[in-house]
Amino acid sequence: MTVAVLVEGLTVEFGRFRAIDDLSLAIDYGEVRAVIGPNGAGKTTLLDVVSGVSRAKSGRILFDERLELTRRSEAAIARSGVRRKFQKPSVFEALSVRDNVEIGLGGANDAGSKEKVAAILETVGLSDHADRLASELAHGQKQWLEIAMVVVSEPKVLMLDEPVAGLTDEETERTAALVRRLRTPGRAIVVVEHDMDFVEAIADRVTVLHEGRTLFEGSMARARADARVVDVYLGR
Amino acid sequence: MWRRSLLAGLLGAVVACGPAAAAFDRAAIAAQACGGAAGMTDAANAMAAGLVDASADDAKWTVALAGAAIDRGLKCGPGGAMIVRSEGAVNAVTLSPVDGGGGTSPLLSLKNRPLFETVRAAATLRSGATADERGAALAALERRAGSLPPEFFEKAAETEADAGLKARILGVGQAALLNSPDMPKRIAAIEHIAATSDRRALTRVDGLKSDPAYRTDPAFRGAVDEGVASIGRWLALSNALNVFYNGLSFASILFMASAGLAIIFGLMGVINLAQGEFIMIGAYVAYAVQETLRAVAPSLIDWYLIAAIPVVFVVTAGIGVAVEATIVRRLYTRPLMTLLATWAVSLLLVNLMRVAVGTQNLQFVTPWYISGGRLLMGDFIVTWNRLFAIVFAAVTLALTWFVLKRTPLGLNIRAVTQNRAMAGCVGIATRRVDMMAFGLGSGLAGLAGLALCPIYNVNPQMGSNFIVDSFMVVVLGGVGTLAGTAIASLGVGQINVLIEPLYGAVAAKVIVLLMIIAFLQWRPEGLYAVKGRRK
Amino acid sequence: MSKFDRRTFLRTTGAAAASAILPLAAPPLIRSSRAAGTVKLGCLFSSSGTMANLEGRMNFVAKMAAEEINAAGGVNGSTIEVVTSDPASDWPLYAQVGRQMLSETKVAALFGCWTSVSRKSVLPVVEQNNGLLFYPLHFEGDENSKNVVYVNSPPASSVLPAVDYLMSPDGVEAKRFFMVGSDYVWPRTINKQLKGYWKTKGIEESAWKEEYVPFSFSNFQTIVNQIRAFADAPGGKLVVVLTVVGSSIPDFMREFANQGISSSDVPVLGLDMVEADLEGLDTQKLVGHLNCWAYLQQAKGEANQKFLKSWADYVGKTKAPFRPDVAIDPMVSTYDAVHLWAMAAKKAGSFDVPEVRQAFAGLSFDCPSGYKIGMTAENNYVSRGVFIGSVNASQGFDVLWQSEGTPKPVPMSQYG
Amino acid sequence: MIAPKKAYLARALDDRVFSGVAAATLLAFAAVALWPGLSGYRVNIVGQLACFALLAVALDLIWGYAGILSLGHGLFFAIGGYVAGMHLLEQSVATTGITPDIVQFMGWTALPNWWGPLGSFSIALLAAVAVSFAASFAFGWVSFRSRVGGVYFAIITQALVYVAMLLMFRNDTGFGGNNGMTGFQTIFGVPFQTPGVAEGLALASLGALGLTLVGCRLLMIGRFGRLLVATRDDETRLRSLGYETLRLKLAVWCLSAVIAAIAGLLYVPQVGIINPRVLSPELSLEIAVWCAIGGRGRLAGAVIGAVVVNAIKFSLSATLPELWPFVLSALVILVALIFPNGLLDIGRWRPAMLTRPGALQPKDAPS
Repeated sequence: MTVAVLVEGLTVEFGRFRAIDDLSLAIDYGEVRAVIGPNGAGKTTLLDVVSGVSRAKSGRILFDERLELTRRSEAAIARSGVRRKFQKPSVFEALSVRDNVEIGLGGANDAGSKEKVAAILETVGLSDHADRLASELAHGQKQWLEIAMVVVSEPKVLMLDEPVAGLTDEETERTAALVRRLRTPGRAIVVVEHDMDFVEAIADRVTVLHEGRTLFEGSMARARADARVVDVYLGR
Repeated sequence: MWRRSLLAGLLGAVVACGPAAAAFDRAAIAAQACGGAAGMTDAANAMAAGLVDASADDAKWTVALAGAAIDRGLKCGPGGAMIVRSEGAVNAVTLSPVDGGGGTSPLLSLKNRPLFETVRAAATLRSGATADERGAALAALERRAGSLPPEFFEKAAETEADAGLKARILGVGQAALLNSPDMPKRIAAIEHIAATSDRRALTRVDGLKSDPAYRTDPAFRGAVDEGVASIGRWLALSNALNVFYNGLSFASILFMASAGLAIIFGLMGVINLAQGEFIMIGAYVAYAVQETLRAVAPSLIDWYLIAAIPVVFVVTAGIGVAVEATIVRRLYTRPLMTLLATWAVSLLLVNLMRVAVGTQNLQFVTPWYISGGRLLMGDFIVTWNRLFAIVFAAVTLALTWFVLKRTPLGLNIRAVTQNRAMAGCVGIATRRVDMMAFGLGSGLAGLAGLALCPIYNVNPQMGSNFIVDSFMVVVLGGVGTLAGTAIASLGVGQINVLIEPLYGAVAAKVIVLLMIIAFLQWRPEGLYAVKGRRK
Repeated sequence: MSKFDRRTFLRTTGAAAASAILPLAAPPLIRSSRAAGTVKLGCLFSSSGTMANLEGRMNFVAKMAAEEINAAGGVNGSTIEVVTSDPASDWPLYAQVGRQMLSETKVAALFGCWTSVSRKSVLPVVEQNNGLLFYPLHFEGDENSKNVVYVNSPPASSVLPAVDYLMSPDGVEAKRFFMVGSDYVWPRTINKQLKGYWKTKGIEESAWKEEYVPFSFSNFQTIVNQIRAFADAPGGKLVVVLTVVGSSIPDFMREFANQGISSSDVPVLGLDMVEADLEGLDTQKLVGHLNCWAYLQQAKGEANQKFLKSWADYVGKTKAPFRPDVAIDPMVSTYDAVHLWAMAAKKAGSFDVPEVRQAFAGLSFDCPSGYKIGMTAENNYVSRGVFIGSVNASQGFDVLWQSEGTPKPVPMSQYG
Repeated sequence: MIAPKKAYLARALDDRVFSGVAAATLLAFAAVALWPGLSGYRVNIVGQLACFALLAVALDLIWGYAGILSLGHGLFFAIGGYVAGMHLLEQSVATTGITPDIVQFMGWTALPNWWGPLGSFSIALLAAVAVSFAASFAFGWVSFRSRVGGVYFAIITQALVYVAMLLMFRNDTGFGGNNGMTGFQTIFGVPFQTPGVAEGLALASLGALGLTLVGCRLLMIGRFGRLLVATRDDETRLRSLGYETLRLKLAVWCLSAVIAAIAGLLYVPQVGIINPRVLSPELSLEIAVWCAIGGRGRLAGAVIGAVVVNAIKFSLSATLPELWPFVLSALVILVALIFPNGLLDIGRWRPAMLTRPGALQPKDAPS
């Protein structure tokens, strides 16, 4: 089985601040990987670099073992099948829910597109709201809408940045169920999250970042037992 | 050359009077002075010739008569020439009081004005009460030494008591001997002239290359060549200094106009198009302070520029706070709307001022400390009004830097600039900081207006001249850095002044703006930028 | 798109439709009430924008002249009503307002424009509507429209005499010239004609320099540096011919004085410089610099005393935001223009443009300048006297020289 | 395939404000064409207003829909205007033989040779479109590629138009300097005084406005319009969904520039002068003001704003000139504080909102 995302010797700097420091990482198809760690550990920066929003100083990122991502534009990366949900819910507020998802589908306006949109709206539970403006949705619904927007194009790599931040317990559970449903053998899912129960519910493996480096990699249960992880992150 | 033609005329007058030239005929001179333009020329020439051997008393009289002619205090009535003074009219010959009624005041023609100015200065040199007075007169004569009889300076030096001044008089006298038949004196004159090293000196010495002596006399040629080379070197330096000074002066104006903007834009990302009008209001407040001083303490009126500093700051900062609280505050989430709203504010302020005060330029007193300038070296002149602006800008830069770096307000401003949300989380009242910063920025704009009143016209429209330039400076410097703004001002000022003599003022401005636009395409964050994660 | 209920729909659609056809259907914005007994004159002078300080006062002068004429019984049994406007120093707006005044307000004549460019923009409008524009500024000449009355002087009868004076032994025997102007048609044309004139006098091209600056340019440091350097170069006496306009004039003069150059070193002939430009300057250091106009406030004669008093009274009465004690040439030209029009209309016994124009020939008027100004059948130019003024210490101009009579105006320049 | 198209057109007229404005444009068109009692002056005013409305529509495309505020649209308007000026001069000289003023004060002997082809209207139209397209493409490509946006883009475009103004003010630049071009004698060989010329120009402007309105509306309710709105709301999001927003922005930017140029092309024959004043930053800013007052992002708002503001301006500058700047600034502040979606919000306004400013939240507040 091929590796979905392979990060090698990645370094990202903002001025003098080194956000990611010589990081290496491999994410397989079919797995849900959680990336956790304290604030400033470089989690969101990692997603930024993979999705092309930020540029790496050195190192490389291989998608599907064939595409080098660090030099590509955000749009090119997205079109190749790597999609990402932002930390702050980013939906197009002046457009309807349906329009939002349709835009997520990309240029393909083929016969099946209407059905695809309907299906994904059903999956995230927004079918009843399809014709409302996105700005009228509640916070949790916006999170799901954004997930629908990135998922509708059936990406091979799906990155979710804090998908349950600010959600109620009930909404968090629904989101966890949603993520589990999105998991397919041909897709890698990367989740950045602080909610450890949520992580435990969905993640196959976790990677703990600290000061831009990997501190730990393995199952959630082992992470909870790891002294260093407890020290820098979980213990607090 | 006009000076030489004057000289020729004067020499002619001297020759006509003969070497004796002793008789200083006041009555004749006064009569000539009332004889129309030609008569006035004769009067001036007669006085210049007579001053060589004139008594101190005659010299004093000459000062009075020439001064009266220059200041239009000379009056020609049926009873002859009179000098009108504030305390009453006197007979121009006897200086005894007369009835000043009737008659006309002749106006000096363009040609006669320099003659009378020279005569007055020469007479003052002979009769001035203090060494300072005589020194000033000598300085005025330096440029026109050639238009006086050569012996004048020797005589003046003889009677001069002050040793330093005496040497200077002799020096000026030597320079006047450039065309003397006596070769050593000519060479000495060349050396003396070369010591001034301005362009006029170059013209004079360089002109000697066509003198027959240049081909025949090696010593003379050597002196001329050496003089031309030496002047050329100093001239190049003084020109460079001029360019630098002009650039610095322009930069100081740019900096003053954009410093407030840099703070407001950097902190809030708000484009304040009314910034130019705060500058205008600052100047108007300075005017109000001047008028108040005129009414309350006329003796202090020269100091209105200093007295106005706190008033201007407080008033413009107050208006800024008011604008922030009523308009800008409600639009923080919509920066482009703020832009339009502040434009409307600027329109409103201009027109309020127009209706309330009128469109005419305000009349400012020009205190002695910002009036005129000083030739420092060669052609390098330092004008006091611009030096005032430069110093003012430097002090403003230092104080603003201090406020931003060393005071709690500055700390808060910097915190909010860097991360508004985080600053809010740690308990900084961001809205209050915004208001204070907007006030600070507006106050700085007001101070810019104050610094500009000795340089530019003050009228309701004045603010609009600065807006594009100052935005470009702020963006070029990098938003949110005062140092960036200062350096961008310096760069823009100097480049502008460098290009201007080559392609003209318009092209210079166009080129500089295009350079900035191109630079920003390449580096949108400006020279100095606070980098961070995007989005 | 936002949702609207039916009521809102009706209201907004109605408003939209109304605003679109408002200019069509609404009653005339300016009622062209041609009530018997009034005749309207239109003013095209800006009271906002860069020209406001200079042009603004003309509106008041025109009204003042109209009041004088009305007090003396009006014209042809009608009283004059002066309609003012604000073209906001925006040249196309002059054309717009001019068109409106001619075709909607039905004014009998227009008075206005300061800069040449505003005149050029109104010119097609008055020609197409066969109107009459009285233009009160001295200008670059080379124009001769039957729809414009050139109340002030073309260069041949104002600038050239002044330059002649400077070049003569009575003046300073000027040999070299530094021309500084605003970058537009008036300075460029004047300088072109001057250069042509100097060539006929055998002056070499190396004896002059030309610099142009944008409108409302203020930073004259470098240019004054250049003038100092040029003045000190060999070749004879230098004078500066200054054709910058508006706020650039005081800015230039201030920098000139601050760099220590006096009129006895390098005299400046400020062709557009008026008393209003000296407001706010320390003129002690500017004494002796020159301007040239067809009127100076110091002009002798009763007509001037009367004019100055009327202006002071008028400002006092109307609280006009201008100085009561300053009168400039274009004010007098505007004043003359209104009187000339009234005389022509009276002579023609009509307000119709062709008849009024016919009546111009042979008119003469006692101008406040002390000259009897007049018009001939040859063209629409007015012959006027010429003054050279010299800046005095009290922000005014003394009369340094004035012409013997009123030279015949030459519309088309023969130089360049 | 005909049925869906019809539905599409119906959707375009779905918005009632828009259909109101379209109807008003049609009404004005009919009035100018059929109502003989209309004075030439008023016809001219209507024609000018239509040009301003067209200009406002152009700005609304990029500001209202794509969220990019240009404070330099006067540049494109001027490109059209100057091309029209050159066309009219060439063509006037060809028909009447009268030497225009510009030749004399520029010190030429005849109009420059390279203006010659512009004497043909189709070439002039092509030139206006091509130059405005090339200029906007070059500037847009560089700016959008380096991701200059928001207030930066606004002030850089302002500086750009200011630079253009300074350049055109120079006589040496070769387009008449401060005077610009005036004294057009004929249009299509017909003298300007001829009855019907003013009507024809006004009809052309109204026609252009109507067609542009409907065309842009169709474009904006379609996929392209939705993507533009998405760009405005969250450009990074859109990019991360695989869209090259550079192309989107560049397309609408160039379209907007070309429409502005056409507005300028139609405007100049109606006012009879083109000079660098149209390049003043104030005019470009005023275009944004029209859009803001009418309400952004709905095309109809731009038309209403342009017409209302300019109608007030025209009437006040001849009757109560002192009042105009105060009215304008009050309007802008009112709109900024109380009606963020423009005057079209008046119907939704309630007195209670005075104490809760911002209750009429803009539907497109950028984050």
